Amino acid sequence: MKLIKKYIPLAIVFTFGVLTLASYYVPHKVSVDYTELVSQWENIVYAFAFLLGLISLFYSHYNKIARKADGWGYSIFVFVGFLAMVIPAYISGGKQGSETGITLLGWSFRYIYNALSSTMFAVLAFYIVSTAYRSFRIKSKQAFVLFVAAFILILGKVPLGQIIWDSVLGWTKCGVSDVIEWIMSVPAVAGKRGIMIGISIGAIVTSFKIIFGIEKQYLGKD
Amino acid sequence: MLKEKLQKFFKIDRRWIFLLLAVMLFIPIMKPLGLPNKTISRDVQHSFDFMDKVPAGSFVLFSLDYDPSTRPELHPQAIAMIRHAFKKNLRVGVVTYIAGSTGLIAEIFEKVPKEYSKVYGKDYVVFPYMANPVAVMTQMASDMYGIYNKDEAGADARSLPVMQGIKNYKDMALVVEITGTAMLDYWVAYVGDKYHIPVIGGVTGISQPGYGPYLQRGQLKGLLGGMKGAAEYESLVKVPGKGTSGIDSLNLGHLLVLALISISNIILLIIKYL
Amino acid sequence: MDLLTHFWTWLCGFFVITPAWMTAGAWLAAGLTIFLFSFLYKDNPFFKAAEHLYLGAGMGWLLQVSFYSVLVPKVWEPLMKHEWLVLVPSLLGLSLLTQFIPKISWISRYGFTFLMGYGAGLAIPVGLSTDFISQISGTVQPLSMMASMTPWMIFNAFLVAFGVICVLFYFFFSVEHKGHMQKVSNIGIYFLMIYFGAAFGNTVMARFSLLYGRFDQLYTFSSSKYLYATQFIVIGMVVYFAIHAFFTRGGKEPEAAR
Amino acid sequence: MIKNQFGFVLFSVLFAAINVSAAKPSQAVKKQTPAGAIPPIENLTFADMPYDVGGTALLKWDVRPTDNPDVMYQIYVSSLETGGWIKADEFPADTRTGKDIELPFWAWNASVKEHVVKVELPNYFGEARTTGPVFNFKVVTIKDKKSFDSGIVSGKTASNWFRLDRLNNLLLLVTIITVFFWAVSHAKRKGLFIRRIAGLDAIDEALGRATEMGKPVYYVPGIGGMSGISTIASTFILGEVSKKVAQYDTQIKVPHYDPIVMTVCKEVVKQSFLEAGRPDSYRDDINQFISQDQFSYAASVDGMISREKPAAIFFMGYFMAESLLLAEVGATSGAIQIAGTDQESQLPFFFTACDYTLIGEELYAAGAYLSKEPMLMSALKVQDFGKLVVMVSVFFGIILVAVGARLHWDPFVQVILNLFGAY
Repeated sequence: MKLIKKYIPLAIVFTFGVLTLASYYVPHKVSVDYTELVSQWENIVYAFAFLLGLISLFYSHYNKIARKADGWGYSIFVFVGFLAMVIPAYISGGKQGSETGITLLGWSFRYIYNALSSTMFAVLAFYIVSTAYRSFRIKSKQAFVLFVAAFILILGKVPLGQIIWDSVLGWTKCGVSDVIEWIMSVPAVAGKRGIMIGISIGAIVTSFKIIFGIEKQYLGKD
Repeated sequence: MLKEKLQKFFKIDRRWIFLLLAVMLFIPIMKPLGLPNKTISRDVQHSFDFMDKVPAGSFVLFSLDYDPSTRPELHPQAIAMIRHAFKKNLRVGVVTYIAGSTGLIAEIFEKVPKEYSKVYGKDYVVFPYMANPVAVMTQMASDMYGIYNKDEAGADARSLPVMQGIKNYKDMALVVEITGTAMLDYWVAYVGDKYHIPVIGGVTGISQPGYGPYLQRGQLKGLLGGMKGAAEYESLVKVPGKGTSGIDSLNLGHLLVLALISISNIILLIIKYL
Repeated sequence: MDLLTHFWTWLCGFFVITPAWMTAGAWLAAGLTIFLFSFLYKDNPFFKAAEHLYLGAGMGWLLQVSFYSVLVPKVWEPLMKHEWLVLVPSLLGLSLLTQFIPKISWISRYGFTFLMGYGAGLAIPVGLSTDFISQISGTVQPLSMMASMTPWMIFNAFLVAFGVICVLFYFFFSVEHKGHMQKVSNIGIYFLMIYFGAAFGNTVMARFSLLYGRFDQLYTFSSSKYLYATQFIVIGMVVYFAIHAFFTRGGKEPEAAR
Repeated sequence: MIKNQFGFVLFSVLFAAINVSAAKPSQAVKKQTPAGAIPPIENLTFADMPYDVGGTALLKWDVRPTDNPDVMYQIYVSSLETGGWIKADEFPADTRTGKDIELPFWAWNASVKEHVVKVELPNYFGEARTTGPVFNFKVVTIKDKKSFDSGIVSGKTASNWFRLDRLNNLLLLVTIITVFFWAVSHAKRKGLFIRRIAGLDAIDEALGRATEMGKPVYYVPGIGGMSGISTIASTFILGEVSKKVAQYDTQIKVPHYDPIVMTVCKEVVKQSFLEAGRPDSYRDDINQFISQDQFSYAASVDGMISREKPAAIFFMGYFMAESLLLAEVGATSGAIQIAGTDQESQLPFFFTACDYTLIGEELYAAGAYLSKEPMLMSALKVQDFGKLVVMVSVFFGIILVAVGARLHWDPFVQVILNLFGAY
């Protein structure tokens, strides 16, 4: 039992891990075909994994409605929203547009899903302002550097800011776009690169731990 | 006393900030302010000059491939360039390879042609959405009616007055591609370079820097980047529109942020040293 | 049977998108947009409704995507053509669902381990080449043009290299950051601060463009063509908040904004 | 470890030596030709493009003294025994030498003395039939509208088994694996030092505050899948945090984006409560599934935070644009916030909106720091070793390249750049 419960899964990790790793160094047709096949498989497995989430969502909101828990009425909207996407998808066969214009799915995508997601995304504009108001206070030397970098970037991105810069600092013969260019390609690159290199090493080491079965927390216990 | 007041201002209810931002961004939408736009960038000027020099009556192909997600930046670009084409009495053909853009195209032609009293079929034509852009682009090099035998409304494309004498790229003066995808690369690589037809692009602000090499080698005759590009083109065509109001909004928004962070630091200084 | 097909054609005809549908859509989109924005003022039932609707719509959209772009073309159609190999990933995928039955939930490990192994195998060489080797060469390479570089460019190239080393030192965990070590790692922090500030400032414009887009949409919906959708809904919300405030005036105000 | 580095150095020296010997001028015999006439193409050879999947052919021939921009070369290819020529390429005669093929010195002799042209056969004959059958090639020289055919060469392309150009990558990989196993097998319970990580010391403070106020703690593991490194790191931290939560007898909530991560986290939290001796306080609804759609997840978690007003919020794992959506609402509701992510694009927002932020790799180190687990600690040592390698190679690399470029030792500079090239 331990074999099929533990060792075979670990063997699967090892096999696919090593094969995928090796395919990077092997240009042969066999390796290309392997990569294509397995990435397609991964796609399919993820599609099923999605059902896991869907069932969890339905289960928890069905429970709320059944138990008449606090705010259970809102849970009905979860099912309404779900059907508002799935029924049009079925009617339109998964296509958003046809030669005559948009389909019903295109309609619900545009007026429901897209309206909601782009609004949520746009809310960020408000938060970015209030965060800036709260956090760009010069309380230390480090905060000062943070402030200056952000200030120049925000100023120099719009025409009016460029005009202001030119009228105040025009005598330096150094346009704000040049300064931005320098910040983005010199000190900011150094900062970002340092983070990236550190992360990549961490990722590599963790991947080894997964492939060699040292890291197996994701298997759950026993 | 002053200190306490300032302290209070320091912890201002952030909903006031939200309101301020909303107002700042909304005003220009209702009425473009036309705040000073520093300079016209080189690539936009080139685009304008190129279009301006196309002789009247020539055929210009617009490929409008953007969906609502990139609408704020690209829609004004498309409108400004189509206005310019109409102003110069050019014939306009529109194709698209993104399903989501059909509605946006319809929106443009509901309004813009009327301003220049242009007539559908005679001065401009809209072709239906096609999947598989590269195949269509290649086909259009020999005979565009092989694909576009009908216009969007289902009428025979060949018999439309606007299409007289137009068979393939050789008969067109210019291709304008406005997109938030990699479609501009396709137009440059598969059409512009291969069949020697000039291409002008309109892209989002984020992808703009990537097209430097194409511009440098002249594979692109000009490029509009983001809201700023649209605003600049509008000021060249002298019809302020959504691009101008958009850049106004961004101007005001950015100044608001700068003002807020400056104020909060000044208050910090006063509290600390007074 | 005949009646059923008849009904179906009638139903499909009903779902052809007409201008009336567009107007209805405008009201729906304007409503949902304003409900979500209303959260910026404070939590309210309309936001809660929109939020829950969004949960369902988001999952519905994803289901539609994974059904029509993965399960149908990559599983169902190959199976119809008797390509049995797709059964392997399908079974691995189905194994994940045993999570819901604790007794046999170990079966799901087969699916997990496949995903983990593939992901790990993919991450290693890519991490090595793009985030590791390329970043080193990106730091070193500019100086190979030494002959044609101005002193300023040379200074910049050295500055980047110096910055990278300092930032990496900040992430060095094996030594206590004291004395000179402290100084080096502090310089690293300054580079990080510049990056953070610049990245923050660089994003502001993109976010504002998005918000402008939403506002522009709302403005479009406020026209007579869409029967003044935006105005009606905004006024409705304001009235709701006013009434709500009036009736809860005596009670405690839960919103603790700062 | 030292042995390995020595091995690496040895390898580099060896390669440098090969390169030097290969870079010697080849003994091509130059024939004198009368001015104006085009000498025939010499030494035209066919080769299979090395280290690729097949389908790409290489044509090489000697550079001639008459190769200037006015002269054009055209490459023709045919799959038939006679005729059937297809024009594959055209270029000025002063371009395309061995130097233009982007391969490192240990895998390719970058000579400027011969023209080298890649012909991608699938572009003309379809993907399926290009590896295996024999193809014919010829080169046509065009000068002043006159064309001169070369002889015909033929050959077939092959699918190769090893990317020699990625040898530097592979060697680095082998080095890291060796160090990794050395470190893992020497993992000890004590004696490994790890520096203080500021954000983590705040965990106790945050949890203490939550206990005092009687409000819940939120732990947001982000929107990454289980194979993401940051998510794995996050589950470790969740283990430690929930252990403390159980000890303090506070409430914790973990809203999830990924169902697989949720099942893993359920086990982790259950185990922690057990270890803390409070299995009775464990409830199954600590971990909640929210949504697998990015912004609806954010909207919902925002709603939950603003309603329940948690005393402390942890954002640990993989985050995208929702980082600020969540952190700003958390800040407004007055929670102490501790964030950590390896998404460098989102770090600025966490950094400004949260009280403490684990930057990039600190997130990975956090699990080790909190648990003092020997296995995690030794992995951390491997990471430090990797960073040391980078720091040393950047330091020496930049000096050597600068000196080399200054003194115009071009081959030397190329060797160094190739060593750090990603192919």
